[in-house]
Amino acid sequence: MARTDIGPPDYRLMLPETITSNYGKWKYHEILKPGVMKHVSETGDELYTVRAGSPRLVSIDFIRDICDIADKYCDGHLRFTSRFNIELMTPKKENVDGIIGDLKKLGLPIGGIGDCISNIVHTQGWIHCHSAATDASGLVKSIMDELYEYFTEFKLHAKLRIAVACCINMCGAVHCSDLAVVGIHTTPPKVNHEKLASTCEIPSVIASCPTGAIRRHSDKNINSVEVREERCMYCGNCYTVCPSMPLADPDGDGVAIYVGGKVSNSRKPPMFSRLAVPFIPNNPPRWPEVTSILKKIVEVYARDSKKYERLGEWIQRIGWERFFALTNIPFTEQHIDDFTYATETFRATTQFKW
Amino acid sequence: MARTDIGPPDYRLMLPETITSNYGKWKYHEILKPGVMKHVSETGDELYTVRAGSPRLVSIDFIRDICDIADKYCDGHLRFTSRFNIELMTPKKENVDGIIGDLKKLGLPIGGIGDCISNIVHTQGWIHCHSAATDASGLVKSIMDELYEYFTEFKLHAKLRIAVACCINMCGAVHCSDLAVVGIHTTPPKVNHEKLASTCEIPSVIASCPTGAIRRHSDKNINSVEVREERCMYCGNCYTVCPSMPLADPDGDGVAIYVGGKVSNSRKPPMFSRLAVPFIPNNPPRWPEVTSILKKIVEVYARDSKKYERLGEWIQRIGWERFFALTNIPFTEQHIDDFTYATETFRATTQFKW
Amino acid sequence: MASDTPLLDELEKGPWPSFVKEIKRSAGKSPKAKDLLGVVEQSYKDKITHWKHGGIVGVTGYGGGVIGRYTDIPEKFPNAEQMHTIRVNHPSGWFYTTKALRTVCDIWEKHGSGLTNMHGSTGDIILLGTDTDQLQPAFNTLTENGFDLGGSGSALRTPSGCVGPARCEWACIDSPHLIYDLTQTFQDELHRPRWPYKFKIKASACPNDCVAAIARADFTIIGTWRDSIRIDQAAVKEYASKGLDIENLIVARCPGQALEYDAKAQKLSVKPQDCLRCMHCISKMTKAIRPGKETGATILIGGKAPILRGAFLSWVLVPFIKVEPPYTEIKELLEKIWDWWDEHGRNRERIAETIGRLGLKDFLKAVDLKPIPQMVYHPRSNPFVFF
Amino acid sequence: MASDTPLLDELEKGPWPSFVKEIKRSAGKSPKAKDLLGVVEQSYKDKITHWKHGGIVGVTGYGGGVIGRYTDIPEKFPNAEQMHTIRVNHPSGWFYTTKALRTVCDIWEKHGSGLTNMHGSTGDIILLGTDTDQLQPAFNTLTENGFDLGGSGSALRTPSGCVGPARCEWACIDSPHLIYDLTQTFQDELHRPRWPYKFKIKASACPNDCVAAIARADFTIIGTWRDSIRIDQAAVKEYASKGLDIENLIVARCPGQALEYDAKAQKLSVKPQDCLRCMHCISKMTKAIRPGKETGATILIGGKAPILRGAFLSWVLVPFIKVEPPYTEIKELLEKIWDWWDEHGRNRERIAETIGRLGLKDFLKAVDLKPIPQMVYHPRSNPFVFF
Ligand code: SRM
Ligand code: SRM
Ligand code: SRM
Ligand code: SRM
Ligand code: SF4
Ligand code: SF4
Ligand code: SF4
Ligand code: SF4
Ligand code: SF4
Ligand code: SF4
Ligand code: SF4
Ligand code: SF4
Repeated sequence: MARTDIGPPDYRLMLPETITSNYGKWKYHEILKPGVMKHVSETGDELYTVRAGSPRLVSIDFIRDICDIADKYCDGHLRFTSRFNIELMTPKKENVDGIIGDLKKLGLPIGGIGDCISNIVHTQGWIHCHSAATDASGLVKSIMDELYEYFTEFKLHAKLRIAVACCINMCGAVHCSDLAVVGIHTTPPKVNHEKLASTCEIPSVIASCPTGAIRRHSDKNINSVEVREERCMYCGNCYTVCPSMPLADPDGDGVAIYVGGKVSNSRKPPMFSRLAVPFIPNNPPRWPEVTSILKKIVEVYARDSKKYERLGEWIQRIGWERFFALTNIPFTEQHIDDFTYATETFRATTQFKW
Repeated sequence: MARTDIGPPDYRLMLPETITSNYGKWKYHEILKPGVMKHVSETGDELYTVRAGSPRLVSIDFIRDICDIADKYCDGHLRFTSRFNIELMTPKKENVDGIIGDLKKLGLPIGGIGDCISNIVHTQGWIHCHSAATDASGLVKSIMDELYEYFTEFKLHAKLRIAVACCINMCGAVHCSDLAVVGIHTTPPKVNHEKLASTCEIPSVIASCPTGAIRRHSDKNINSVEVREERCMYCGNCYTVCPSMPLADPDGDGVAIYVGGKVSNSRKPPMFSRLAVPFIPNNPPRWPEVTSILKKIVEVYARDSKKYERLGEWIQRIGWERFFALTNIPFTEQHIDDFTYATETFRATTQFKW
Repeated sequence: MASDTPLLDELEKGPWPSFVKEIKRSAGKSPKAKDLLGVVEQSYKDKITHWKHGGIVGVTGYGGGVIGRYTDIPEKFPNAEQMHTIRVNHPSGWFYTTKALRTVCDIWEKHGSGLTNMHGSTGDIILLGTDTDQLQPAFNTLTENGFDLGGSGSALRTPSGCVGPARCEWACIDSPHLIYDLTQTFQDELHRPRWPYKFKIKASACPNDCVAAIARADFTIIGTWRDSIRIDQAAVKEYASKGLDIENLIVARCPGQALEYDAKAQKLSVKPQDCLRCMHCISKMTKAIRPGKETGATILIGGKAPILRGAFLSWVLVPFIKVEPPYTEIKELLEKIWDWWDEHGRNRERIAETIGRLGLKDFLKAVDLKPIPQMVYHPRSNPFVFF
Repeated sequence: MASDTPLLDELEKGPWPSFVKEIKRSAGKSPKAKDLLGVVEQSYKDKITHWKHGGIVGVTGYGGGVIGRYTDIPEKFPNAEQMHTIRVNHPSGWFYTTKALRTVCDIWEKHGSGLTNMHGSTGDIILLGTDTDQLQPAFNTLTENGFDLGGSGSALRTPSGCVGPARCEWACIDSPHLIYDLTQTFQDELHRPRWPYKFKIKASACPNDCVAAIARADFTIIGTWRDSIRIDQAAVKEYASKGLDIENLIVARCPGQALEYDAKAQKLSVKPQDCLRCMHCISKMTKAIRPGKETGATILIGGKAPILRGAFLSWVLVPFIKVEPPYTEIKELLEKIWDWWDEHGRNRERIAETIGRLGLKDFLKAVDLKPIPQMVYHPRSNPFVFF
């Protein structure tokens, strides 16, 4: 009988020696160059961290390669960040260049620390999820190729966090990211009438729809449901509850782009990301329309923002009317909220810009 | 047969000569002293305005008294303001003191212009309305007696607008006032089962309740409705629709105080007033608990605000946590919203004051 | 002799003018006013209202303009049994000749209690307290003398506007004329209730909004300008030399961060594209700063009190519109709004609530307006988008 | 020879490391990885996913930790027919010895596709792609080597926390230890789904919130302090002399307007009662400013993604709490929350949605907390108040 409920390994056994002895005693840090920082302890000890980008979807051989570097320079320790990056740490300044060299040999970018774009928080997509309206890994690769230098160099006034989710379940902090790409459907589910009754509970299916779009089939001889299409906003919740309600559609599926969210409490409270581009059809393998509009937004932001201003803070200062004008993104009826709190987003003042 | 649809008199026939000839040509104005301002025209003409408070509920003899003054000094013209004040206008500077003297003889306060408290926008109350949970005129009189000097002197950093409504229908801009006193019920309607069926349509009564608290009487022999009391928040909408659902209750009725609203677009966009004191039982004829808490708020605001800062702007700057601390008003579960947009008011940041 | 109204008598004391004194003044001549005093004293004793739900009373040809009212203690105060209110439409800007006012007083002396509200909070002259049989005669005499009724019920309500160009240097539109013209044009809508619920129009000639239109009107017209504020540098210098702290009180309070002040040169400049036309700098430096020249109005929709879906402030609908007689564009817009609301609105549903229920998108289509970012504080955050 | 995967091959180009390359690396050894490549290429062609709704698979004694997955084109890619995922709970702070990592790799070489996500976005090690019959053996070997599964389904999900005091000078709480302790304490809740829906715990040791807890955790713990930030004036001078524009970049950006800078003396002072503990000045002047000494955490409730009532950020629940082992108060609070939610939550309703539906008032009572102004941005504006 296998052991159960042992929980994860004790993290204390995983810490490098310099961390164990300086735990809670760090005094300050400095960013030395892209992807490299130095933490200095009250004890006088120093810790150098080199951060490298990772595709997240990695083979065990990839992990072993990284382990080799950690064995060589870091006494066999390493960590990952909350955004999937790899961090190699050493108390020895002289190891830094070796680490960087070996990481580069593996083809990994050094960067993501400080005022730059870090790795993209993302999800499964066509690699693994039944729910996906787009692929995640392919989008991430395409976007990071396009924005590569924003990871490896300091070209921004603040951190810029990108997230990709392959459906509106939004696995990740997509709803609060500076830039968010979200897979969406734009066609209602196609009900599989043969299978529905045997695979799903009809009342739960009906109840799952937030807009009440689903009802029993009007033909009493068909033991199934039907969708009032004009009420459906393609959320996919019915599909989550019932496999016989698939939404995936080669032409109807694609992505939306949301912008201006943040999570930190620094300066401005956390903010939700808000709709910038309602729909771009899937165009694999490289989604060129998506990457180019993202690049455009990043460039305008980089140029127009003030130091230390996150993307959402910048938009708050200049106003959304200016944001749409500067980025040349058309404003459409889809941008106007019509969900529960919609009226709270309507502008109730004569204060606006032309 | 009477004439119909003639509409109101043409205002142009009502304008004093100086206004007719300077219409649209005003250049600037100056506030000379409490209740007195001078407008200067591009043409060089001047117009002096004296503003006096009024109880609003006035007799025709009162109106005639004012007309006498207007005849004496103002060529037989006068106006009222959007807050029920009286304005006597003259191009002749030398008339100002005479106007003030005569108004004072009638017992009317001069003031309400500039950074001060103006007249209270208010409603019918026990004078005329079936809906009233409190009286309006009596509250207004009691409050203005207490805050009199804030009308006749410049003791504030900005305008302060008070409104009183005798029920939550809020006839007036109560929901956007610096200080608002609102009559509220705190007990559910008492259904008159004998009369209900004959006076009201039962389905409309049931439909009128926003919280779904009303249903058909559980005893089928009684052709009436019953109220699930725990679901009732005493809005009175059922009573508006059906006279057999009265809510008035000597002990349950009273007022709530809302603060920090504004209407102008100056500096900050318009704001809603927000709950400060959930309930104070009616204590006629002078509602001493109400007047004293209002005075307290005004005093704290007068002391703690910055120049040109409206009450709501002041609270926005110092934070509600500080407002409740400074005014010593207890914060209760009633202050926390539980209506449609409630969750939008919950604080989603670690930014707050202790 | 002990007073009959010991509680109300308390409200004759104190410096603020007393409504009790006013009722007593009328009570001397009008039994109705006298019994009103009694009913109100009773309410002060009982701490509840003594007015019943109003019955339907009115004048021939009109569906509104009168609020029927009966006391629930007619046995004690028979003269107050009927206490109907007549709403009389005020002249734009609440300007009067004493002649006109005295005429109203005389009519009300003859046909009513002699008590009034100057004014009701929608803006009407409120003639407070009369009997059913006096309604028609009172109305007839009023119209003979050039006055007409205001609105009530599920109709257009008496429109009102700020004093505007009549006496204010900041007026960007002619609010009194606009209000007068709209009131005259929509007499039928005002007098014959036929909509889902009430509908209010208010106009302020600049964003200071001195009639609180944005909070109280379904259709809110607020004067504004499309070009730049105008700054007179000589006058700026004068303010500066008189000690106004321009940096902290004006520049720092500008919500658009549109102002810059050169303290040495005492020169104030504006980035017009950043100005939100809030009025602050203009209001506080009226001799030095004025609105632009290309004036017009912003139209907003949906302001209302909390019953039933919560209070709403009006929302931007048309960022800029020229406001010139005969105001055709505005009137056409109103007609389109009413058509849509009349068709889709539920009973007792204000326009904001209908829009909230059906979505701004449908509404915009119906009134032929394009979605633009000025209509919202920010775009949606949720992904529940219809295509 | 033409490639079988022309579309995916495109994604091997470009400077960012390629996941396609990684799949191909595994494909060399694992038929499952090879067929996965085929399935994904097919999706790239068809522009739809080729994965079916997962069936229920798992390991003995657990209700979660495994995501069952089957392709809908097994006829073309038989080795990808089953493609289950194992979620392995990461060590706090995502620290590893190479030994531990290599062990995981070896296990996954033997029992799975050799593909992983380092990490999943909840924080687990994701072992991507294996067959049903490999689940139990893989699990057995994992636990033998000190690893255990993470959460899935309507259960507690794998808690995670920022690196905290392990490497960050701003940590106000010991996030790695707290997360480890809570994870160990609530093993049962993690492994045996029994709630209305999922429940997530995340801890960041300061308000910079480096695990995005406020947006992604139902129960959010964020380090903070109750006294004043500490300023080292000598270090301030150093920043000033190195050219940092303290006035514009630090003082003017302080959301509490709590800072004052004397440019002449190069002295920075704080009004502690106005500081909102936002971290800005500390983050940008880390050698000169640090959090206070009286540290602890703010607890917030309800963060989540948009399904189904819209996304929520976590809301302040406990403004300040001491965070010291054995964390009894926090654990008791969690139990109370779960009890209430378990009783009142509907199926697939996150805690925020239950609170939204039933009101914060009821919830606060159930968890023995008093309403305080810190819980809201502002009090209610509507008058629809229950008494
Ligand atoms: C390593 C990591 C924590 C971990 O346990 O893994 C981390 C570590 C640090 N963060 Fe962070 N943050 C990490 C994710 C985050 C996140 C979460 C996220 O991105 O999903 C946030 C919230 C982002 C947001 O608001 O959307 C975050 C918001 C910050 C901030 C506030 C930034 C702001 O201006 O809003 C700071 C302070 C700063 O940059 O001035 C900060 C500062 C730092 C410092 C300087 C703290 C320190 O002294 O060690 C660390 C390195 C800085 C850097 O990367 O620039 N960290 N940091 C995470 C690295 C992720 C990565 O690989 O890129
Ligand atoms: C694997 C992972 C994405 C990834 O690639 O990293 C993931 C994958 C799935 N998530 Fe997730 N979620 C993952 C982290 C998240 C997060 C982020 C987080 O936990 O910090 C979120 C947003 C935060 C939140 O919980 O609100 C998230 C919000 C959802 C939701 C929407 C929940 C909501 O209340 O809005 C669903 C829908 C559902 O539960 O039915 C969902 C459902 C799913 C399911 C189980 C699909 C489903 O409908 O059954 C996905 C299985 C995919 C697969 O085939 O492997 N997943 N999911 C993440 C878990 C890995 C791990 O354990 O480390
Ligand atoms: C006479 C009147 C218009 C009318 O048609 O009747 C009027 C007239 C003027 N208003 Fe007003 N306002 C009048 C009601 C309002 C209202 C509506 C209300 O109170 O219900 C508001 C919006 C109040 C609010 O925001 O809640 C209003 C907000 C302003 C403002 C903006 C104040 C602010 O800081 O928010 C100014 C500009 C200022 O004071 O600097 C202003 C300025 C003015 C000026 C100076 C304009 C001018 O040059 O003539 C006028 C005299 C100033 C004064 O009273 O201090 N007026 N003003 C109204 C007098 C009411 C009264 O008897 O007190
Ligand atoms: C007389 C007046 C109060 C006053 O003392 O000044 C008044 C009196 C009544 N209002 Fe009002 N409202 C009056 C201005 C307002 C205003 C202010 C305004 O128009 O600028 C409002 C808020 C703005 C708005 O319309 O939203 C207002 C919002 C209401 C409401 C709530 C409407 C809503 O949608 O939230 C009701 C309830 C209803 O219609 O059933 C209401 C209903 C009533 C009724 C008819 C009572 C009822 O339930 O049938 C009151 C008759 C009292 C009586 O016995 O005379 N009254 N009412 C005002 C009209 C006088 C006039 O014509 O000048
Ligand atoms: S975001 Fe949607 S499609 Fe992507 S992994 Fe999560 S549930 Fe699956
Ligand atoms: S996709 Fe969403 S809106 Fe459409 S039918 Fe399914 S549950 Fe309803
Ligand atoms: S606020 Fe209520 S009680 Fe007062 S007049 Fe209006 S409807 Fe009547
Ligand atoms: S008072 Fe309001 S909440 Fe109570 S029963 Fe009547 S309509 Fe419903
Ligand atoms: S709204 Fe503007 S134009 Fe009208 S009176 Fe007020 S300040 Fe003057
Ligand atoms: S009107 Fe308002 S927004 Fe425009 S410059 Fe003046 S203060 Fe700034
Ligand atoms: S949340 Fe704060 S304590 Fe934790 S790593 Fe980020 S900056 Fe450091
Ligand atoms: S931590 Fe933030 S709020 Fe506090 S003083 Fe520094 S910048 Fe201001």
